[in-house]
Amino acid sequence: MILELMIALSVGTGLFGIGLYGALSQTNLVMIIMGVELILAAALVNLVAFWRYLHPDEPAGQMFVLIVMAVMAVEMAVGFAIAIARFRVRGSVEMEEARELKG
Amino acid sequence: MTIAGAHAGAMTGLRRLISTAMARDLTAFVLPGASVARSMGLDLAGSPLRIVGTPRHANLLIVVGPLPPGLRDAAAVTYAQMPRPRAILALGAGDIAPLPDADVSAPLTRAGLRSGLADLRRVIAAGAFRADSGEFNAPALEVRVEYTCPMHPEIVRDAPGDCPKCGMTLVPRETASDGHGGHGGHVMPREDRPNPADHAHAGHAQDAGGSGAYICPMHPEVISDAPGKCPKCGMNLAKAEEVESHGHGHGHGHASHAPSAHGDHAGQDDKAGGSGAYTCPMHPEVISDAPGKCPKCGMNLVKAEEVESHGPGHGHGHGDHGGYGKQQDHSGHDGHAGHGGHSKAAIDGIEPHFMSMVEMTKDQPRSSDGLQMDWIKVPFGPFFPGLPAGLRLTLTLDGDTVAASDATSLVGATDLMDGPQMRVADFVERLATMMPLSPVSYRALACAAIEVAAGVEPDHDARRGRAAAVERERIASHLNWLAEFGLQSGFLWLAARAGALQLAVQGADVAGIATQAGAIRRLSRRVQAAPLMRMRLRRIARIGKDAPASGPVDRARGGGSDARTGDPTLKDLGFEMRVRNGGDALARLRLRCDEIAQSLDVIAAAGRIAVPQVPDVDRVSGEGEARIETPRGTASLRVKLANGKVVEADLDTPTDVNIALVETVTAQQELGDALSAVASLDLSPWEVRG
Amino acid sequence: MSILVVLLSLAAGAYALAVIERWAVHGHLSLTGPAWAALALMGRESLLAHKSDRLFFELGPVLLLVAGLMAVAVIPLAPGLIITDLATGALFLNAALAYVLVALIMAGWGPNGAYAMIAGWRFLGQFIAYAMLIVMPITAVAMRAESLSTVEIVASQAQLWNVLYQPVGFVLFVVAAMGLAWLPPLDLPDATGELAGGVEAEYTGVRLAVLRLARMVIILALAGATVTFYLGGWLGPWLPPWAWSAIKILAVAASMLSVGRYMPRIREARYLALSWKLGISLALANIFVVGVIALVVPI
Amino acid sequence: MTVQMIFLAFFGGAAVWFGVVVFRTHSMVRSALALLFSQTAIGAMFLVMQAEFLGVLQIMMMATEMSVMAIFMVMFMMDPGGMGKMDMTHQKRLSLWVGVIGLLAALLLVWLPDWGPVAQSVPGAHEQAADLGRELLGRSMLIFQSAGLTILTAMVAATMVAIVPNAEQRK
Repeated sequence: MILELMIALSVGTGLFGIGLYGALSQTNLVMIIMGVELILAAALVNLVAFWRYLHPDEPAGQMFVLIVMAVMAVEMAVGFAIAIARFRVRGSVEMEEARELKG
Repeated sequence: MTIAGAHAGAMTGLRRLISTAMARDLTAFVLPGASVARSMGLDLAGSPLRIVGTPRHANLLIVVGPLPPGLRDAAAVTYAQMPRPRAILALGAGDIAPLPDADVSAPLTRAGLRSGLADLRRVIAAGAFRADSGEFNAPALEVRVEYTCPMHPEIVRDAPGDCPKCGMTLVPRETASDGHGGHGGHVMPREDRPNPADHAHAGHAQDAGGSGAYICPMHPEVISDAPGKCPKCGMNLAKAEEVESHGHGHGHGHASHAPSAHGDHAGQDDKAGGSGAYTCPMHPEVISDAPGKCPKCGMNLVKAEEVESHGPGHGHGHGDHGGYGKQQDHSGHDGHAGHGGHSKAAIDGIEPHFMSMVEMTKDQPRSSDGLQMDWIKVPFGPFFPGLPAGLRLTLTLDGDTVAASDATSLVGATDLMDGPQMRVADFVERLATMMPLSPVSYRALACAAIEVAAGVEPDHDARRGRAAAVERERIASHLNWLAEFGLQSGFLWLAARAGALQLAVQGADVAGIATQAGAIRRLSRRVQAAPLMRMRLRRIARIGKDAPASGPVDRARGGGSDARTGDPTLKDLGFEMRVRNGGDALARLRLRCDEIAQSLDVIAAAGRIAVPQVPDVDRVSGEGEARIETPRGTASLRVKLANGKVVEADLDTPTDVNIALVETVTAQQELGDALSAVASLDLSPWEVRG
Repeated sequence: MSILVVLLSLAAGAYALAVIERWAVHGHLSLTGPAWAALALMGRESLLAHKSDRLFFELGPVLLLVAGLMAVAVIPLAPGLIITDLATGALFLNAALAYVLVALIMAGWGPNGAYAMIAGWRFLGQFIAYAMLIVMPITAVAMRAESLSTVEIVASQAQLWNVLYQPVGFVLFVVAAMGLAWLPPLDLPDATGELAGGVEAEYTGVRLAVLRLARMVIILALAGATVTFYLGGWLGPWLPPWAWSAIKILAVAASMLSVGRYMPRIREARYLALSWKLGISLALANIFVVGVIALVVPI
Repeated sequence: MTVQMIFLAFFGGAAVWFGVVVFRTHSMVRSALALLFSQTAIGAMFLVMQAEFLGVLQIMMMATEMSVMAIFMVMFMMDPGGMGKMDMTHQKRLSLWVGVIGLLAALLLVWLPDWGPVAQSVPGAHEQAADLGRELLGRSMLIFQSAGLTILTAMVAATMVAIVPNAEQRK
């Protein structure tokens, strides 16, 4: 039983690692958003795992998952809005070209 | 005995069953089109077969009537797209090369169609499969694989490898042996062939080298007479001419691809590119010599080159995935190919291999909403369901909005005369057969012109009968248009009903038409009352008062061009011109319905229908002109007779006028709207002269 | 056992729909037609476009079929006659149908043809606009049934069918369902006159057969959903429950298929605007009204 | 070694593998859909962990979300088809290290501590849904509402940012 918890948490960890790598290594805003999505997905897995194996009788855990899903949606919406706006002005969403953001 | 396009494989028991199934389930793709077949009197919808919109879903290719030379290549491509087993049924078609010989040939009559289909069933059931089925080859299909860089299309190699400029793997691309062959109405990889006209830009931009000041590609205001880095962005300074060359590339990109949408824009940019004026990033039309604010949006004006360097555009890639279109991206891109290499490699803090998207896309034209999706060139026609058969419409799509369009006829522009001089009868025949969609009108036109030239006057009854015949053809033609429009807009009931009525009307006598009149009137009422019809057509394809237009297209915008108004015969048949206001596709639909009703009345009043007879002119000489209102508009013919023979003829057709409207009615329209706009013009590619 | 029964009736229903669609599109009614057509497709060449995304090209139709079957799994044909009665059945139906979008994007992108690609992205816009109008009416239905289980939703309509209880939701749901199954006049992804078959344009032979079958299953699933949520599922006098389900589902599917024959295709821009501006606000109003009724006069 | 464990491991593996594919494939549509399938596998994990509502919700939401992602990829990438295998990454070594270190640290956190007693049974699906509803509209109403408001604000703000700055452009 504890092993299943471990499996779930390890999966979460793996996703987190991949997401981190992606978010850092990609040059394109949309790809970076994908990385962030993976990180959030990792959070989701862990939350559900904790709810299931530690506090199954506590609905607050599930509620928390819902909130994270909402955050994912928001993150995507805002990210894409920024992408469109930036593309409109600069003709690219390549981070390499976001020099003014580099300070 | 097997069919030419048999599927590979021996004829086993199961295959036998499948072959019978194929014989029973004929799915046909019609060349040149169902509308032509109808106007030739063939009832395809009533036959035991299903007409499909794409050759991919067809197992039978029906060739109706002689195949015009201009359509041969496209026909071959279409045939090549059909999955085997595929059969060809030729109805009254003589030589159909490069298509393989027809599996079944039959005369161009309803009986011929019936017997032909019956034979075809037998043939397919017997020989749908063959152990050794050969490949089908035609000049239009010959392709040569070459390798090109997705980012640098001017790099073209015969062998795979990496791009010398950016190091990307070269992707294979198939090109035609000829520059661009006949597009079947359907995108298929064979047609992923570059358009030579667009690649012409590459050289143009590159030879712009030479010596001069050094400018930052990003910040044109940074000018130095020695090479170095830009203090603002750290990019290597580039030769001024190279920066200028963006302007060239840009201008070309516009001129060749988006004249309707971006023509003015292009002009501005070229001017700005030269003089280095200030302009508003949002309003390219705003040009000022001094920095300041944009009168429209209050933004700070920027250097013109900067606008260009920030021009949006992307997805070279999709073109490379798709392989079709993207030419303007490339041609624009070629503009800075000359220095693309080094300016990339040297931006601070960026790995050498990084490929700047701004660099890649700076020269692409802006789309109307400032957000440019992939620009892809998509061929529609010459066999596209719902578009006039024989018309090739090439739309440059920005997302699914039409950025530019080009309509050309593949069947028109045949010579009126087949020799220095023709016998009168032959001339009339030739003209009538040249226009399969409205033969009677042109026959009448030819007769009238010759009569004027010869100075003979047809008697009263002949004139009434002739007028009635033309009106009958008008009814049939408008019904044909309704059927095509129904097909195009998915209004399938309309397509079926109007098609059936057209077949019933054309060739019918006065009594026959009288029996159909009720049904026709009901149809036209029901069409105009159909749900979603207003939403579909209102404010689509608006045509202003000033644009030259002919026939229903003109009368639907309140115009008054109608050759019938002056005609005394029609006057005492109770004709008066019908006019609608609005000038949009809906007005055209309604006007055509009105004209159908009007024509029904005229025919009833005339009481007799007589297909115009060739006047017997004895060796007279003279010159004469006649105008007649064909279903699509006013056509006028000038003939010159020399002792009984036609020696000179000159024809003006309505489609010549109306086809010029395609550009305006499709500009910046959503794809569906653009197509129904083109359909609403009721063009006849056969009428397009030189 | 019940799984087998459901699948068999599904097959029968799909065939019936094929007959009806054949009439709606080509105007001749033949009972054996679809069988011959299917056989003929089996024997035809399966062309694969050059430079296509092979994986997506192959996967698209299959995924479409799977999505349809998943959706069917939670539709009760009679008490006990359901593949799986999930506690979140109504939501699961949405989840399954959501993959129709994924499948069409694959099928559009895969074959590397302009028509198919435009069709796929068109469907993206269409779907995102109309998925809302699937979910929100279902919310109102679930509110009345106080459960997401499809069986209980049917049971909750014993006194009064939802079509009378929340007619607005019914209309919205049917329109959205037709959009989801790209039925004319909402058939933007395979508009014959605009895209020459769209997503189907590049498919031939067996793949095409699978695609057509999958579409029939989707239509059946949506008709079944309409019946389950609004037309009282298996409820009805005299006849046995399964008969009622069959009659209702086939009737709904047939009317969905044939209505498009009598009107032109809707304009894309207008269609999307209708959903975002009118549809969603109506759906919200519907939820509100249903909530009030449920609180004030519990039926 | 229970059945549940096997399924969990299977879907977990799928999720991770698709996650890797996201950044390894060159075709942008593929990468977006790989992310989708990764998320779907996670939803399946939820189902295995008997969180039915959440699982179905995850599977449903991600389908549309990632499809939108796909079209944005096509719009904003130079080479969505991935025909020319161009490299879209930077600071590769750094990010690789950061990723690995983060992974190892998290793994340590997962494996070292004692998670205490593990619950054997969970409430049924109906019960869960009902409890969740009461939770959302009861104790954590405020949080839920604020989340809703956040989404609304994000929607409005995103639209404001994304639309064409002025009407003339539309013409």
